[in-house]
Amino acid sequence: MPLPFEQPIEDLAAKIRDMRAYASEQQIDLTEEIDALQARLDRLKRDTYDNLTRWQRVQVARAPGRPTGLDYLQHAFEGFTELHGDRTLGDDPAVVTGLATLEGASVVVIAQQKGRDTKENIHRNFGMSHPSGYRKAMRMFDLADKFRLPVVTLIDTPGAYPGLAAEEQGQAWVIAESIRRMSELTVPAVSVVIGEGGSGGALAIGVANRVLILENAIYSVISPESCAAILWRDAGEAERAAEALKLTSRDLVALGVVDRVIDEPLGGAHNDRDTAIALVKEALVEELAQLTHMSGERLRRARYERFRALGRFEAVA
Amino acid sequence: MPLPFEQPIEDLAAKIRDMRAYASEQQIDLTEEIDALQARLDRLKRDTYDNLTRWQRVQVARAPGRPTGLDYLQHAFEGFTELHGDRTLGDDPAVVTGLATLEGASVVVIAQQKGRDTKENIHRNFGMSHPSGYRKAMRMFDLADKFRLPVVTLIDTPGAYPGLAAEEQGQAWVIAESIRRMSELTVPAVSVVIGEGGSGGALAIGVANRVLILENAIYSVISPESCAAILWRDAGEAERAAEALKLTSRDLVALGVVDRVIDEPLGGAHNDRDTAIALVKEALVEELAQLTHMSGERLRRARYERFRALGRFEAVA
Amino acid sequence: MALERWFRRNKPTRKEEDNSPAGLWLKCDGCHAQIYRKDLVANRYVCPECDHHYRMPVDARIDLLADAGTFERWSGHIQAQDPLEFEDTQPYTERIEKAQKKHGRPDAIVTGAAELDGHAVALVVMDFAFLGGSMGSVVGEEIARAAERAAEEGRSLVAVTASGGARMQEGALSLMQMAKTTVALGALAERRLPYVSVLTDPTTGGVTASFATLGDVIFAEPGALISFAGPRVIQQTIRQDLPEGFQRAEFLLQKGMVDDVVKRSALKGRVAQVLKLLTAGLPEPTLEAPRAATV
Amino acid sequence: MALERWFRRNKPTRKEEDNSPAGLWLKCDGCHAQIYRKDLVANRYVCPECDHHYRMPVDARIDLLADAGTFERWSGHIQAQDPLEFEDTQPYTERIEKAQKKHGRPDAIVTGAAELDGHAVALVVMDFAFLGGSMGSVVGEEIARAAERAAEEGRSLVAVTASGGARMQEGALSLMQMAKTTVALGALAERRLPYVSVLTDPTTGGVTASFATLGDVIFAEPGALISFAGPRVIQQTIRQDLPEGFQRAEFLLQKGMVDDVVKRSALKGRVAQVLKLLTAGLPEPTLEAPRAATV
Ligand SMILES: [Zn+2]
Ligand SMILES: [Zn+2]
Repeated sequence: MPLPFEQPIEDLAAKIRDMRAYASEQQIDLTEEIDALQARLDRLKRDTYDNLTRWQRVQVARAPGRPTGLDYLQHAFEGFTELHGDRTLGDDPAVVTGLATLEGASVVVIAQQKGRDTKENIHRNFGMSHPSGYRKAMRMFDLADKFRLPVVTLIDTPGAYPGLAAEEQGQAWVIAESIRRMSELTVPAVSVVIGEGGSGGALAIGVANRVLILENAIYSVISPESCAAILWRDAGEAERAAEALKLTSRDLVALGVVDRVIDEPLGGAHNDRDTAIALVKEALVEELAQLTHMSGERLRRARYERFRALGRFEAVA
Repeated sequence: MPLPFEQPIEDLAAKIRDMRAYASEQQIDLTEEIDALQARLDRLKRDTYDNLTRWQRVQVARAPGRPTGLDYLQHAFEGFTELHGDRTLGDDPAVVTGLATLEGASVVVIAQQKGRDTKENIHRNFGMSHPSGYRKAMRMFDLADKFRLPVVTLIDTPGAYPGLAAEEQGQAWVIAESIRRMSELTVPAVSVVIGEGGSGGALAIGVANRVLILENAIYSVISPESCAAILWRDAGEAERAAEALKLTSRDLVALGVVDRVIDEPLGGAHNDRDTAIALVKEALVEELAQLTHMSGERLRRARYERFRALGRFEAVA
Repeated sequence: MALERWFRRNKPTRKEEDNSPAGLWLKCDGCHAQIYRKDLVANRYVCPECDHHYRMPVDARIDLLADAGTFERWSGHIQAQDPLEFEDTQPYTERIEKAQKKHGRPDAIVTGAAELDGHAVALVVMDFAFLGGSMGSVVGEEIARAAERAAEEGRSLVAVTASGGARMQEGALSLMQMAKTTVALGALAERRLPYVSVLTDPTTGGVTASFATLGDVIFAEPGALISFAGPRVIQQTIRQDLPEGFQRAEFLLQKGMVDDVVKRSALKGRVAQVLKLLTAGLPEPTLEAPRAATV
Repeated sequence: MALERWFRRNKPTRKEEDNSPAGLWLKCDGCHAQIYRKDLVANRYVCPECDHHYRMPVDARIDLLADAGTFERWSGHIQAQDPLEFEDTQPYTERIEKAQKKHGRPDAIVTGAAELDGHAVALVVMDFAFLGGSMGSVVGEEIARAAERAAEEGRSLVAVTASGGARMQEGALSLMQMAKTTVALGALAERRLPYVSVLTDPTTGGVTASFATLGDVIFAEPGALISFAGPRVIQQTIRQDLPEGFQRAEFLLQKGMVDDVVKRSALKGRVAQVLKLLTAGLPEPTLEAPRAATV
């Protein structure tokens, strides 16, 4: 099912399919007409995707069919072996962790995982982690430090789960701890926002040396819906909130919050998963190559400085 | 209420009290007779306490009125300030932790705590810790390392709690972790078995540079009752099991499991709490004074070697 | 008049800083007794009848914790920009300006040096009255600076939190203050300097999920609401009433999340006690050898 | 004949080592199907019908994990003393002697060097058949030696546990083996050598509460009972039935305590995969500078 703004593209694509079928059936040569339409389709796609509103990007970031954490773990990496459990509270399905290699190099991987269908979404709690998920991530940080394995985190969550049990188990405490623990890693760490970077629940595994984001992914202090509900007391104003929050990849580069945008294939990652996965892999390999030469202390210091520097303020006149 | 074997002592003491009262009432001089009886009482006490069977020592170790962890924290130390919670699972009342000074020096203290009456016993779960208690202890180990504070642990537990929730939260895992974490401390650590040293639940906070034990305390791989139930299928054989297990302070020194016995006042700690507390304090001050000159690495190494060396075996012929 | 001087000149009045109910007399939220306002203020904003802890103005908090005449303000030299050009019912710049005028400071925080029962500390006090104590770039920066300066000067850090969370109007930059404040605490840890965190009503969201809960020792004030997600959000999630006392200080003590719930009347003493104990550790291991050699 | 030679000479026969039900045919505990014994053994003591995992003799376990012909035994040179002169229904010395004769080894453990899919490992395999796999001084010492020797030789450690817990008959000395084995693992950690722990049926008590659960990665076999306190003890405590599957491997996976439940058929591959990934880390930080200088 196309996203709302994809409907004209889908309509035109359907028209071309029809025409091809007609031409073939009737054995008429419509090559020229079809080529023209195809060119128009390409232009339409480019025009559409180059000019997505922020709210439309939010929709792309959340689109069904967009590659999820596990899709990257299984296809951008080799030999992914999942390690379960935080040894304390449980095994949170909303966070998938383990070991893998990336172009032959061992890495620790941590991915927030939304469901790829309704059943999985319920199992994965829609990618909203409980404290156990962050504790599992922290166990992986320890493993990474001990065995000197670079860390790759893939961020895709509406946010940390706001529920009774999560609060009882110290959701705030564990996010804070995870931020601290990740900032202190003595191995290279790269994070990629692959879909939705939802607030503290995303940042908890996003304190990396390099923070990357897919072109149509978002990263925000609050969801547009919640923001609208607070500011205009109307979740329907989400579109307006999305604009105001400046939560797209380009916005975030401008703010210095992310370091690099990974382009998506034309039409978005959900329309060409393999290419998207390949592009993420390529970016990760490049980034890790830059970092593996740095000493543990330098990596840690660099992370300190990167996050210490974020923010905008001015002198009081 | 005296322990069974204390009855003759109590009877004789009562007789002396009677005689004094009679003498005073009747204005008769019975000084000589009373002195003689008093001397006999002293002898009886000494004979009794010098020759306690192992099972009798088990009873003394568990005697109501025997000073508990908190009694030491409040009276052997100054300025005890309790710190609560493990930041993860809860705040286990069976383990009391915090900061205090000992003759002016800051220390981290961790004490297993039995109740001093029925109500407190229920609250403290009879001194049987849940995983949360060990996690709290580990948080204190971290604090001790960070601020370079010596660690004192006071051991008094029938064992780690064997229950549903405890198993679900990884009782075995957390005991193992606590053993490891304590062994890796870079500050001096002294443990005192003040009452009942019950198996892994005791050892979890007993991996110290120096392990002390009160004269009538016990330390065992299994309770005499459970041991008897397994070996003779009769918990009533606990007395026999207590003998077999060699669980008294002198036995443990002979086995190399503990380093030093702290004498109790004649009649046992439960009959003279203040003196017992003073003796424990004195021993702790002495032991810590010996250790504070050692570097963190040496302390850690010494702990490794101390526990690495324990065990008895022989070459296969 | 330069804004900075304006900030410094104005002594906050009741209207600007004090969030307890107005009027000469008030009906206590806790016990419904009629209390004389002056008594409440004199009692550090704690109901003399039932011990209900009201929110407390920043300056009163500083008075509570700092030894008389020792507080030296560090904060106040920076103020918010508007990196997102954020506008909801009013532009962010206007919101800030109004709050600045009303509360007499550039943002929702005051930091400075003080003695606390003789212990050299850096004091960080959040101002819930200023845009809900929300943490944007300025709040984050002031906390990070305070932590780093404390580390340099060998001071312990004492932070008193009160915040609705991250400041939406600065978007992801606000979110990043969670990381910024957290990494800055590392500077203290490296020097083995204690950090005592005092959570007051309310401490929620991004502040709770960062520096506030990273104290070596964490105290909470009685009855304080302390949470990651707010009660309303959770109610929407679970669609049922929350249990009595949920997310309150006492609940969190029971859940193992705070070291103790401490009454305001005892707070300074308890903080001082902990600072005393945590700063009296053994000498640094690296210093041992030379010291041993010279003694 | 010297006992040591006797241990080495005897090839264990079925009777001595194999705990699966006896007889040519057996009724499977899992599916109640009639299975031919030989099929069971050929299938690594896993029911070909329902995948029920039976306990496995030590030598079969070594065959399962070690590359053919690579296992070199380290253990077997020490045996138990009787430090407590312990006597219950029979003296401890007699118990040990009988078990030694029956099982053809000095105590409840075998350790040695091996290749595992080409990875240099130290293998530790516990023998539940030998006095319930109980851990006394010998078991503790063998594990500690294996860990230290692995560290020296740069081998990863793979431990396969099966134990009823500490060995009562050695009293507090058995208890101390929990600490001894744990500290010895530190030697591996210092050299960043992986330790993979494989928990098999049953692993309980002091073994679970020490080295068994300290694996960098922990696998468990399907259906294995893994606990601190045994089910009977807990039943006595709570005085009600235990939930279905309680303390079984799958339950522990769900509770976050193990990394995965791994079928015996996949075990070697999974262990090898983890060893490969954990031993391919970046060079030691201390080596970086000189390397950078010479490249
Ligand atoms: Zn009141
Ligand atoms: Zn079967």
